[in-house]
Amino acid sequence: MITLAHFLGLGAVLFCISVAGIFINRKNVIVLLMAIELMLLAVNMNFVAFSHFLGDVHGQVFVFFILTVAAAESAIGLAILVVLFRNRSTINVAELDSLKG
Amino acid sequence: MLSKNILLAIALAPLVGAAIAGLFGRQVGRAGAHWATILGVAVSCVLSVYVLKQLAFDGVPAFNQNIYTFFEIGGYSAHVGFLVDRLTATMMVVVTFVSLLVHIYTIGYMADDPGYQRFFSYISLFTFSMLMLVMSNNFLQLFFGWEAVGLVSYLLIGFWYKRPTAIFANLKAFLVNRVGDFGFLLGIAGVLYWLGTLDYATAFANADQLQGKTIELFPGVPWDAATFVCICLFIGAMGKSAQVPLHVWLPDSMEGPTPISALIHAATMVTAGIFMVSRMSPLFELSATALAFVLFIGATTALFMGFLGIIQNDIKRVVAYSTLSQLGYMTVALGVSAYSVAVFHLMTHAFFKALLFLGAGSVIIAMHHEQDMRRMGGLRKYMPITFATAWIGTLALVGTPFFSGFYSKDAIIEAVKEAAHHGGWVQQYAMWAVLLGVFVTAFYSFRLLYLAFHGKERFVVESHHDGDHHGDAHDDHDDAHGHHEPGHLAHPPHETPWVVTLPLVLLAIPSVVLGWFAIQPMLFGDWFAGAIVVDPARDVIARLGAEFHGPTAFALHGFQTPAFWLAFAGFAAATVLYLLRPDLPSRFAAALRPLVTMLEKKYWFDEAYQAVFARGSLLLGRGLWKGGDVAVIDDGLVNGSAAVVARLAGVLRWLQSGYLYHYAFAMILGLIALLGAFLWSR
Amino acid sequence: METWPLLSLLVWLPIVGGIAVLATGESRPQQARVIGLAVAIATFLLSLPLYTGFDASSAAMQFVERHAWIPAIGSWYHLGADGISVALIVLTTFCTVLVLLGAWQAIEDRVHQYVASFLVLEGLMVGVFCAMDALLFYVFFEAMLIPMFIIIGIWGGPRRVYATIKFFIYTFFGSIFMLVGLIYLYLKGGSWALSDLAALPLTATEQMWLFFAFLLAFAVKVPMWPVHTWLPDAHVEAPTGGSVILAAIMLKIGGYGFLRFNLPVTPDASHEFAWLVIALSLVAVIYVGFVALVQEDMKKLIAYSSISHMGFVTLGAFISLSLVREQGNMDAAQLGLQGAMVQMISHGFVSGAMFSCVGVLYERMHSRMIADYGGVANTMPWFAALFVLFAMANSGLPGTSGFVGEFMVILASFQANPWLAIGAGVTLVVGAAYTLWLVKRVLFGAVANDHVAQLKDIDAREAVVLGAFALAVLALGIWPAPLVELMDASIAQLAQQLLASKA
Amino acid sequence: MTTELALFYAFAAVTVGAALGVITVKNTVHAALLLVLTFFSCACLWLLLRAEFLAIVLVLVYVGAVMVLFLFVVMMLDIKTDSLREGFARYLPVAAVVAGIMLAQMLALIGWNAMLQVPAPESDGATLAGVGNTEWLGRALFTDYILPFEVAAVILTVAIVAAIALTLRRRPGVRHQDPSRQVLVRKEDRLRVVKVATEGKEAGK
Repeated sequence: MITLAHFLGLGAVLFCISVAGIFINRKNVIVLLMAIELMLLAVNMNFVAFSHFLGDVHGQVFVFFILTVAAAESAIGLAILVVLFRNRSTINVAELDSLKG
Repeated sequence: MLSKNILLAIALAPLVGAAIAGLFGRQVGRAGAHWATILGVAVSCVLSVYVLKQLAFDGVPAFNQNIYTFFEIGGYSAHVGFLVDRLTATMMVVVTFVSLLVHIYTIGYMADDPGYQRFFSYISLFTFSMLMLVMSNNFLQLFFGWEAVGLVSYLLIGFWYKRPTAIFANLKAFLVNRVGDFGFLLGIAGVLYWLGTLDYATAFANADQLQGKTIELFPGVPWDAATFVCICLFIGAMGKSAQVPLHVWLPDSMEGPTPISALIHAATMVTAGIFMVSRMSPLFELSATALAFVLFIGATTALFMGFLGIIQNDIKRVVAYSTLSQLGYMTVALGVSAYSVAVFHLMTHAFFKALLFLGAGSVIIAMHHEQDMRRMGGLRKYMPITFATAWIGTLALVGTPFFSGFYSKDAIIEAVKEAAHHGGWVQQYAMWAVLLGVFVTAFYSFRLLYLAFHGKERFVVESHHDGDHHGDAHDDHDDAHGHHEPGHLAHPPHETPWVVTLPLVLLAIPSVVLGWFAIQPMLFGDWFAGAIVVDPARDVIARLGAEFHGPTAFALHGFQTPAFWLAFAGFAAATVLYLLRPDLPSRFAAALRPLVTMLEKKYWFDEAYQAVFARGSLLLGRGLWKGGDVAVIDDGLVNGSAAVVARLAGVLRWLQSGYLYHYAFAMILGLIALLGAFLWSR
Repeated sequence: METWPLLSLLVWLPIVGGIAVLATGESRPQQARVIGLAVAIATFLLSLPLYTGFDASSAAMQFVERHAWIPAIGSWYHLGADGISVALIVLTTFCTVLVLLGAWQAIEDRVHQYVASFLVLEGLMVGVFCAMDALLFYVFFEAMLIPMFIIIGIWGGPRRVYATIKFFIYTFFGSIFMLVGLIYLYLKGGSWALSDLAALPLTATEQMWLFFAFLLAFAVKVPMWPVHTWLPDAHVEAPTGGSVILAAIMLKIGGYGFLRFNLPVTPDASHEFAWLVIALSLVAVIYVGFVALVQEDMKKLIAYSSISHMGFVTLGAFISLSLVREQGNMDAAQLGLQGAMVQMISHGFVSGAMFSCVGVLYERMHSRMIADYGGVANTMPWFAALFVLFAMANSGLPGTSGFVGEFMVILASFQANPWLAIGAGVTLVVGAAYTLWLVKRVLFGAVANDHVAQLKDIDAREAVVLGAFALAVLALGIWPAPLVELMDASIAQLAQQLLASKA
Repeated sequence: MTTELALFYAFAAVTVGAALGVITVKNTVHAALLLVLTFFSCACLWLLLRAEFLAIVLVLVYVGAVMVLFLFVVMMLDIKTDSLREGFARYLPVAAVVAGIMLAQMLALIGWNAMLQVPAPESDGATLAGVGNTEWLGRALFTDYILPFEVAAVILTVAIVAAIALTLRRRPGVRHQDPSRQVLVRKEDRLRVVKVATEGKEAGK
């Protein structure tokens, strides 16, 4: 029998993997962005699972919006990244500290 | 009934004159300024005489009426109003008369001074202030006049504001007076507290309420309310009338032009304290302690300030110390409840001391603003009128029988003797002080006369200049006339113009005759009835009155008193030392070096005040500022708390590293904590 | 006239005028000055009916306007004036005119903004004095900081940033506690109206907390020792006009606050802690007096003298409590309160005039250091005459306004405790010492240097400014009765309020 | 074990494995490709949950657009991965511990055992409504959520504009066409009529 717990557990595992990813890839912005996508995926997973098991459409509606916003976010994030690389020739987070007082 | 309008005119006419001369001085010119002010004071003077005549001879009752309300709060009210009885009217006549003569004299004295209009404006303003003081019917206006004369005195001492000594002296005068006023104000506050009013008439009528009241400034030490109030009020008088130890400003005030030395620092303002105490006699009579205090201060001033006159070389300073000493006499009279005698001496002193000052001023004009008596001598042949009037003034001052000064001074001495019969050590001390003071007075007065008018000429007239220099220890004044070498004159001295000599002559007349006419009504008549109240138990004047058989008999009796012989001894000593054997004084001085030093240093009052009060308060101020305000409050509390915030912010800023992973880490930690909290709460 | 919303006009006319001046732009300074002055004069003229139309026999609020403002929290746009307010409002409008006239040439850049700041400030200060709603009061009270912050921060001296931030933080620090107190009162009583707050019963503990909250706010403003150190810095750095307004009016808001909040809202706590305020007042009078003595900067000296003089205001206000409560001496209490008020008005004139005088010198010499002057009387006789007059008023000479308030307070404090009068009386000597020593070093003596030798005496414009101050100083000193009568009923009512315990 | 459960475990294993790969592999391109795999398997899982529309959208939008974009960027930029991986080994234990704790907490919160008892519904909302998943979702989107939907559209537009605006740059010295200038060109700009004096026959003589 497949249950809600399976999906929620999977979501939790995905979320934790992405957290670990943020930790170990602290310098690489691209991987960081990917980890964030993973995180969103984990959340979406939960939404979809709840939507299915509770018979409620709102969960899926939310996933739809999250996908939209995530797409926009990664587009802009990558655009910033490109500009950044163009100006600084690096995407190493440790070196991006010119705003620090 | 006295007319309110006349009284208003008396007070305001000098004010109008002052305003014209002061505000429109440039427009009206020099002549306009002196005419406007002289006219104003003349109006005042004539009307004052008229008022006095009405009060004295027409039996008009005293005037006591409010002009307008100053403020009215709850049950308290303060007004501006006039109380004119014979005491006031006497003062008004003295003030306006001397003031008028000084105005006229000033035309000659200040003739070539650039601040001519300003000077006239000031002395008229002074006359107004003094009139407000004496005509007041309440404590508020008294205080107004009190401080206003102080202000004008301040302005006039510093009239030559380019002289460092003058602007030092005027600041000193104002501040020392302020110390007195501090006490005075407390006295007024006490009057309001215990008597509930600022009005003289009501306060005096309720004066009994002071009895039995006490004040505990220090727990367990109750002071009699009347004593407290009277001593506080008298502290005010000590400031204004230059009594020890608040006398230090008066000698320095000689930095001002001579006319104001005569008007303010001899005849009128400095006697305001005497007038005030006389006016407050209903209060002072309630406290024997306060009177003893007054007597002690007065006696000390009378004797010890007289000593200082002996060694002064500046002609004006001699007269100034003489004034201090005479003010001490008046205070002594107050201290033995002989208020009428004090006012009597005040009046005669106003005339002869103004005369002496103006005479000294006349000499100074003739000597081209040289004030050192060591560079004078033999002036009698150059300026006979000044010489004659100076002799008259001196004779009056030392108390030669039949001169006005004799009547008033001898009355004081007699009164003190009478009081000493029954009194304690203070009265005894006072008696010896005033008797010894007579000798001292005579000595320095004749010394002045001899040094200035008799003997050899100790100045050099430039035209037959022989290069002979005198000792130059004297600190010279850098006034407008100081372009000659000291002791050298461009022209021989000559008699001063009539505007100068006329006031001398006019002052000499009352200096001679006034005492003879006035002693009977003022001391033993009912001249001051209603104005001065004396407790019958210590009414020395009444006891003297029993032995009084007319002014002539009084004067003849004067020849037999020790006072006369002491004065004669003073005269004789001065004659020997300064006329016959001018070489002796320096030898005496050498022999008595420590004593002379003490006198030259004026008992070190100035040094002590300078060190303790002037330097002390500067040190205190600097300490409080740098130590309190800057170090503790600003650096410690204000900037300190700012620094703490900055440091805290520095710590917090370390948290805000700017690294994404730090934030992510913090977020995740938060998340773990949140999840933990959820778990824990289940 | 009755139907006109006079108070609203007085608040908003200058503010709107200020915005209009702002619109003239940078390039036409003369136009900005003329419009600004015209608005200020119009406001002053408008404030005169406030005095003439005021019924001095009544202690009730007059010229009342009341409109819903923020209904959700029960706050009203509620204006009204009693005698105390009227006196202070007229002082405000009067001083603003003179300030604008005085700064005619002193300010050269961003004139329109400068003029606008002063007009807006004027409106806000009038608002403080006539707000009858605590929240409205608070809004005006805080908003007032902004123009002053700008004035010091932009047109100030070299250390203006330090000074202006110190000024702002100090005042703001105090007033947030007041806001907390006001919110507490609102939550408890459900009304922001000052009259309701005064009638609200409060326990002793509540009163104590509220008292200290208000004390902090107003003590900073007055300013009382030891929260006074912002004032010398602010004065030294502020442009002349800023100093004048700061000393003449803004300090009065502290005293006004004491009379409006501390005394009526927390009478029992005020009584209990009166000793504290009185002690601090005496410290202000004596300690600060000595500090003033050693200042080398003219403005700093006058600033310290302001603190010293404002000590009389707090002294007069707080001795009234023990007089009323312990001795039942209503007359003396009124004397003290009146003294405090008269001292405030008088100090407005005197300190305004003193700062204007320093401004006159500063415009010519660009120095505030006493040591740079000497013998100014030689070259500027008329200025010297006026300066001496103001100095005398500052040292409390009878016949000038400076005397009246001090006299009343000293008389009243003697009745509370003679030691208080002795302490306060020290100012007679110390106050005269620092003021006249200043006069001596600046005005008198021989011409000190070439700069002094080239000084020009005051021109007609400056003569008008200083002359107006001089007239006010003399008028109040010679005949204070109209002012006293104006405030009499309000003060009497305040004294009554003090009598009734609220706990 | 039902087929569904077997499928779930299979896809879940792929998802988790691919996700672990994403965060650990050295090469960023590989990471992106592994992320694609994660998304794919996720989409399959969503199909199990009968969220057909979202599953397809996930593949289309993410795999088709976003991940391609990622790959573009990764390949376009000349990234030196060495410096970017410093501290990888050092932080691995920390990451493992933190992630482990969090996972344990989450699972505890989910209530693993209790949740296992919740059976899947007989039929989901779409079936109950008698429509397909897409229509079910569409109805909700275009009725209750019309406004957020429009806003989402605007956000996407803004994102497009912003991305272009950020990355657009004009390099000096690069030849390019300006269509608007081309369109606006006028005859006078290109053509100049010059009067030339005619050659007279006389002149030739």
